[in-house]
Amino acid sequence: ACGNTGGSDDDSYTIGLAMNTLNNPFFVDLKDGAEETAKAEGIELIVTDSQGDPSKQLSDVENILQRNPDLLILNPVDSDAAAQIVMIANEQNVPVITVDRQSAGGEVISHIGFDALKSGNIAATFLSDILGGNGKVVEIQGILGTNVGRDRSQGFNDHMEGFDGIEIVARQSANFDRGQALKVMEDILQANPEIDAVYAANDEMVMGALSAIESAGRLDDIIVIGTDAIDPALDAIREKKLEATIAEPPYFLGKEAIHTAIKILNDEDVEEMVTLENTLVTEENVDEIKTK
Amino acid sequence: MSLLKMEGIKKSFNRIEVLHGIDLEVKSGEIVALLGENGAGKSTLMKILAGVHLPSEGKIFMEAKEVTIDSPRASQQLRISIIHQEFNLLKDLSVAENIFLGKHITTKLGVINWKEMNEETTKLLKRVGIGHISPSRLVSECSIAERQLIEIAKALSFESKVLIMDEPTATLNNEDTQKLLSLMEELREEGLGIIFITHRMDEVMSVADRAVVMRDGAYIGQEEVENLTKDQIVRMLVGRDLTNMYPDRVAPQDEVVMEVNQLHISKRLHDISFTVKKGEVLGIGGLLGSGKTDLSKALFGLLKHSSGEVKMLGQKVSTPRGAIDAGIALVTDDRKDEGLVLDLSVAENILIPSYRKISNFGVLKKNTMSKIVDRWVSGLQIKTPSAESEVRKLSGGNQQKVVLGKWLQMDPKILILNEPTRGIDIGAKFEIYKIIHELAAKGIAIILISSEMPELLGMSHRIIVMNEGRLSGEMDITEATQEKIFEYATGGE
Amino acid sequence: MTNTNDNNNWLRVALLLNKYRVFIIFLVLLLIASFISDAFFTVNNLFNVLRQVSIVAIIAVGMTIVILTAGIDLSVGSVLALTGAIAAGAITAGLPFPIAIIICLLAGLLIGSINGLIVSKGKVPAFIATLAVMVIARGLTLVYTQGNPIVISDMGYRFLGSGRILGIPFPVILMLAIFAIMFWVLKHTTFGRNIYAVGGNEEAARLAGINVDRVKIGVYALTGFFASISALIYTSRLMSAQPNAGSMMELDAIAAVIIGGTRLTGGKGGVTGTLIGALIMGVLDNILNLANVSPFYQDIAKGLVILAAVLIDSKLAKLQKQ
Amino acid sequence: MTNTNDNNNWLRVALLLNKYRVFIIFLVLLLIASFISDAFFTVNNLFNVLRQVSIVAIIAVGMTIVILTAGIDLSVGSVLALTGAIAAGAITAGLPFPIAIIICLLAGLLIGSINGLIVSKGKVPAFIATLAVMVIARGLTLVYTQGNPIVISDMGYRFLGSGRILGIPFPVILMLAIFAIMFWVLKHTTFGRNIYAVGGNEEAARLAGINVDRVKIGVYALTGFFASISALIYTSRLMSAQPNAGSMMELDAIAAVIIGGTRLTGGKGGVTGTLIGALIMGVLDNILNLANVSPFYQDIAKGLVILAAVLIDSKLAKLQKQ
Ligand SMILES: Nc1ncnc2c1ncn2[C@@H]1O[C@H](COP(=O)(O)OP(=O)(O)OP(=O)(O)O)[C@@H](O)[C@H]1O
Ligand SMILES: Nc1ncnc2c1ncn2[C@@H]1O[C@H](COP(=O)(O)OP(=O)(O)OP(=O)(O)O)[C@@H](O)[C@H]1O
Ligand SMILES: O[C@@H]1[C@@H](O)[C@H](O)OC[C@H]1O
Ligand SMILES: [Mg+2]
Ligand SMILES: [Mg+2]
Repeated sequence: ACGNTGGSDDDSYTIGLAMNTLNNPFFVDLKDGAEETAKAEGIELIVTDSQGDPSKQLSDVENILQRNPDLLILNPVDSDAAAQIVMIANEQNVPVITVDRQSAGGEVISHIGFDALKSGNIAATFLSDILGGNGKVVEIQGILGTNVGRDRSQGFNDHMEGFDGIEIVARQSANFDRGQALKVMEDILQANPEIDAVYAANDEMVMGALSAIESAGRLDDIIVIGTDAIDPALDAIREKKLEATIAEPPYFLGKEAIHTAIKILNDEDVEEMVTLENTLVTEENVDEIKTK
Repeated sequence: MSLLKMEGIKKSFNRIEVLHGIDLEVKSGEIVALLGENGAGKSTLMKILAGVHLPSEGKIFMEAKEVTIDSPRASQQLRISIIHQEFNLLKDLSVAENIFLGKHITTKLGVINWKEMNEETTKLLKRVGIGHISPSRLVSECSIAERQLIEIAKALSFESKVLIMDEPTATLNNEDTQKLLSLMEELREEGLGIIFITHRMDEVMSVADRAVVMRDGAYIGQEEVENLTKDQIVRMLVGRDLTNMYPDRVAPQDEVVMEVNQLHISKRLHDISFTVKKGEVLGIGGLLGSGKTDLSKALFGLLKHSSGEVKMLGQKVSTPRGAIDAGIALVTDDRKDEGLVLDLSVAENILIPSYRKISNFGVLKKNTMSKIVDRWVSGLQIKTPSAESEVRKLSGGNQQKVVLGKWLQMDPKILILNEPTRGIDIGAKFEIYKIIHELAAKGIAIILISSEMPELLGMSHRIIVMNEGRLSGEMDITEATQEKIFEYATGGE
Repeated sequence: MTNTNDNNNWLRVALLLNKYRVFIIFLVLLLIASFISDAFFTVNNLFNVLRQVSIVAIIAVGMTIVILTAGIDLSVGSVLALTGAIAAGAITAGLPFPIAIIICLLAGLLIGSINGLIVSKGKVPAFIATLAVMVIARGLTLVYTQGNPIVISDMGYRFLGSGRILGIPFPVILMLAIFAIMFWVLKHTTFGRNIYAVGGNEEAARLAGINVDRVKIGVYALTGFFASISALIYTSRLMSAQPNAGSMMELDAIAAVIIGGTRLTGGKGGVTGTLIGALIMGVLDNILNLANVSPFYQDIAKGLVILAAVLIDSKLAKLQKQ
Repeated sequence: MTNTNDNNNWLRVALLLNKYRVFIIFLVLLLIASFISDAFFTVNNLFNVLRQVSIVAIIAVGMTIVILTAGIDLSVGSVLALTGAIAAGAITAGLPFPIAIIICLLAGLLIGSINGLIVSKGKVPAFIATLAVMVIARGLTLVYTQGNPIVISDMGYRFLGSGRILGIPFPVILMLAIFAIMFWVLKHTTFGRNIYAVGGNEEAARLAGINVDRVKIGVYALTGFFASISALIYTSRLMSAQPNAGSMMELDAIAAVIIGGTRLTGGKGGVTGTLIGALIMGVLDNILNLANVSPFYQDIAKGLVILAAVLIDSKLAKLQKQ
């Protein structure tokens, strides 16, 4: 990379981080992981926030590229749209790595993420085991315009379809949002006097759903599982309100992204696909789980 | 030959019938004066011809053929052209565009031909006596009287057979009215049929061929004008004789209420000084665009004083609120834009300036409110289904009465009246003159801005005249004549 | 002259019908809803709907008076988020929650007043002024929360959003009280009447000596205040402040106002309609969820029903005119 | 009388200043931007900004004419998403892309006309009508795409969004052409002038025999059409149709229009200002990124700059009046 980023120390790197959104703690943690690691490593990080809009992300990346960065970390809003974004960076010979969601095209040196299909699958397995293959289940989905939202749902349902005794009595999207989940869950509770379990595709939505379930006085009747392992969810597990969540700590995504970037810039070998481990968190292991 | 004929026209709004079966006929080359009190239904009848309202019942014939007029466009296609009582101008557009609204002159390719439009506009403006106004001037920069003349020019821009003029002279002064009347005579020569609505009997006597009278939505009668005297028409209208329109004056007191010292408003008013005494009616005259309205606004603190001052009983006034608190009330000449909140009820419009006075810690006193409203609705004989009706639905003259009522009940120390009887019928005018007279007798100072010469001469103690934003003359009523006022108004001497 | 009284009665019926047009549409919707799902017409569910609606409805009261002055306030959603974060922050900092509540409400009043100042004294179109404030308030929320929710652990605080008095959810009581008060204010106070005058014809209002700027500052300040009340309910319901709380809420609030018959150009309308407008949208959401309509189709259904409602409303209006 | 000419000249200067007030603010912003970052004032970056702006700007042209008639169109973002999905779907179905383009544009025109019909014939307030259509169109997009992006693989299609002619990005050419054409239409055609008439005083326009409904249908139809042009650029840039494309875009477009000096109540304004309004917002986004302002603070900065711009504008307007 040439030097109109112009610091005095020419050995320092400039890296762009194009974030999907910062309106969600998951991504804020991801960003924090990257920022703190970058700071420790003496790297200038240009962070943009596309507010969930793929075309804004394209603009953000174009703007970052005007600064001639050494590398681009892309946290795609959408995999397919990401392809074009990666290609633009490729055209300017800026190496690209992706985090959380993948790019469907272009030349990506490395991807760091969790497996969303697997995540949905873990949740389904947990519930089907506890329910013994019989029961009424509610699924609260994430943003259906994102592949993580869709993949988790698919992973969940692929597994559940194997059980004739399990009925999905309600399937609603709450867009990964706590407030929306509260409302959706309230209505579902009204419509269904009998509910055995709830799966929410992230912990924000779990927190909203829990509020509704608690108000309805049905905490004891319903088994709930979320995803992400954000702090409030872990607390809820300790308080025995929430049965389980799936740890996919975003902070590590950010941290790993910067480490991988440094390796690339130092011409070291990196893996094409870095899949971090997602683990089921229950009362048993809640105090051992590390999210930061 | 009968050009246009209406038969048994009825019209209801919200199931209330306001026209009870009216017949009206106009011949080619004839001027018909349509007369009646405020709210009689004149404008409503004309709006039916203009395609604004559909009649509930009745027939319309154009050159002996029955026609349906279901849109303004349909009316235009029948070669009917109308000047509505309320202006329908686009203030942010130029004079030329307003005149050619809906019928822009275009080239063969559909592109607007600005040059030709402007030229045509100038011709039309000259015809109505305001050739000095540039076609590209925005209507928002034109005075009320100028706007009225623009509306007339607009109506003339159609090649029409029937021309309807709904109170075109209400805002015009003597000179412009005379010009308009002779223009009407010209048009009659050309074979147009004209329906002319006015509340001024002199105008009827001077141009109309026939007078048709309505009252409360009903047809009362008609007569050839040559067989009538002014008093006979008044009797037909009001149902009684009106003698002595202008009450005798009571001499003003000595105490000065308002004092204006070398007031200067950037680009509009220059070096204005005068005083008004308690109980005095100070008339202000001048040609159109001479700055009378600007002066009224300046006195009320609506225009920024560049230098000089306006003092009420020794206290300086420079904002509308300050003016109101000092006891100044302003009846503006632009009732639609400045005088009324059209969507609010008659009651509320009357009460707006006094809410502060009639509330207890911001909470309104219901009884006081209804008392005030009742008093002015009946006192001014405002014709409305109820005090709760929207002002928008009142007839023009009744709207004007609401504007008056709202300020009269404020008990001002000085009342600035800008064209207060604009569009008001002769009976109500009589009442309003009486009220002005009583107020003055009670010691209230009155500034009466009027383009109606008889009104000015009949009511004022003293008259000042404006010309191009300056005071060009002052005279006591004993020495005032129409000619003298005109001379000052044109900047003579 | 004889049938003046008759006429007056007709007029009154017409006016009444005109005022309660939305109400009729609402009743029809309720009828349909109770056919669609048995779960709908239970006391429990009805309170549920009312409670859900309360957050938007309270904001919509503010929006109504702003719109009555021919203004608009796009910042309400962000103000909810920011003042909610302030409340949660104050509680987390250890302040007793009544004090936190007061701080939150004052913050709402303050931001609202800033809106009002920019619009009135700054003479900036309300749309763009409050859009800018919306963006700024959202940014401040993000900076303050660092993008993370602020969790409230003081259980006493839970009452605001989830408590009940005589079996009625507290937010519902709050909402109805605010509507009642503002209904009265609009009808019986100088401030209320001045709002209509300013919105109906600003120039005429100014000429009548009304302090137009003060009226405008007042309505925006109140709207900010109401947004912060909604923030209290919101944060209490979720026992946390969410950085992205209230996004798009301005559209819902404006929709409630307009469906309720208040005219966007000012001077005409009132809060009764707004309450019904908000309820229409709440019932719609509720019944679509109760009926478990697929989320993809919910938007379509919601849009169509709103469209149908306003089209019917406009037809009814036309019928009455004849 | 002697200095009438002088006065006229002054008047002309004042009018000119008045017209180009935003332009002056824009120039100041450019100046500041080039101080903040060296990377700003390069041909490359300027084209970059222009291209980024094109999608919103083209929509904002439509928004301008709608607002000039005193209307509003909240559905533009959803229409962009839906017509984009239609285009991508058509290509994926194997249609040659010129045909797909035509289908997409016709779809935009159709939805726009529906908006226009509801507003004019249905007499529904534009805000609520287009809000309903916005929600419906978003729902249809979700149903049609099943929430998944539709990928376009025909590489020829890439030209629309990423191609260049004589070194100038194609979307920029498209944008400038549309602005130029609409500038001319507004000034020199009956349709254009009728737009001002309808917005300035609908009643007067109707009385003058203008077919008000037709004008309204026209502006909404055109706006839908422009949204579909933006959809083409959008899908081509991302080589995929996104189900949530264009959300909140209506606010950006309206902001551009108002910053550009068009009055929200209709009848006054034009497209030149809108172009500059859109550019102001584009430059702002660009420079904040170039200067690496933390995303949390970007919102605040953006809001403050917009606020400053409109406040200065209103002060300038006042100065000129004196
Ligand atoms: N749109 C409307 N809705 C309800 N009532 C109306 C409407 N328009 C007019 N009216 C009523 O019809 C009656 C006739 O009004 P119109 O305007 O025709 O009177 P006018 O003779 O022109 O009076 P003026 O001399 O004051 O102009 C009035 O009582 C008025 O209140
Ligand atoms: N906003 C404005 N901008 C520019 N010129 C204006 C504006 N308002 C009024 N004028 C002009 O100032 C002059 C004085 O107007 P004013 O309304 O005071 O006249 P007037 O004496 O009341 O006339 P009229 O009898 O026609 O009402 C007129 O030539 C008018 O065209
Ligand atoms: O866990 C989720 C993440 O993986 C997804 O991409 O967006 C929302 C998060 O809560
Ligand atoms: Mg009349
Ligand atoms: Mg005047």
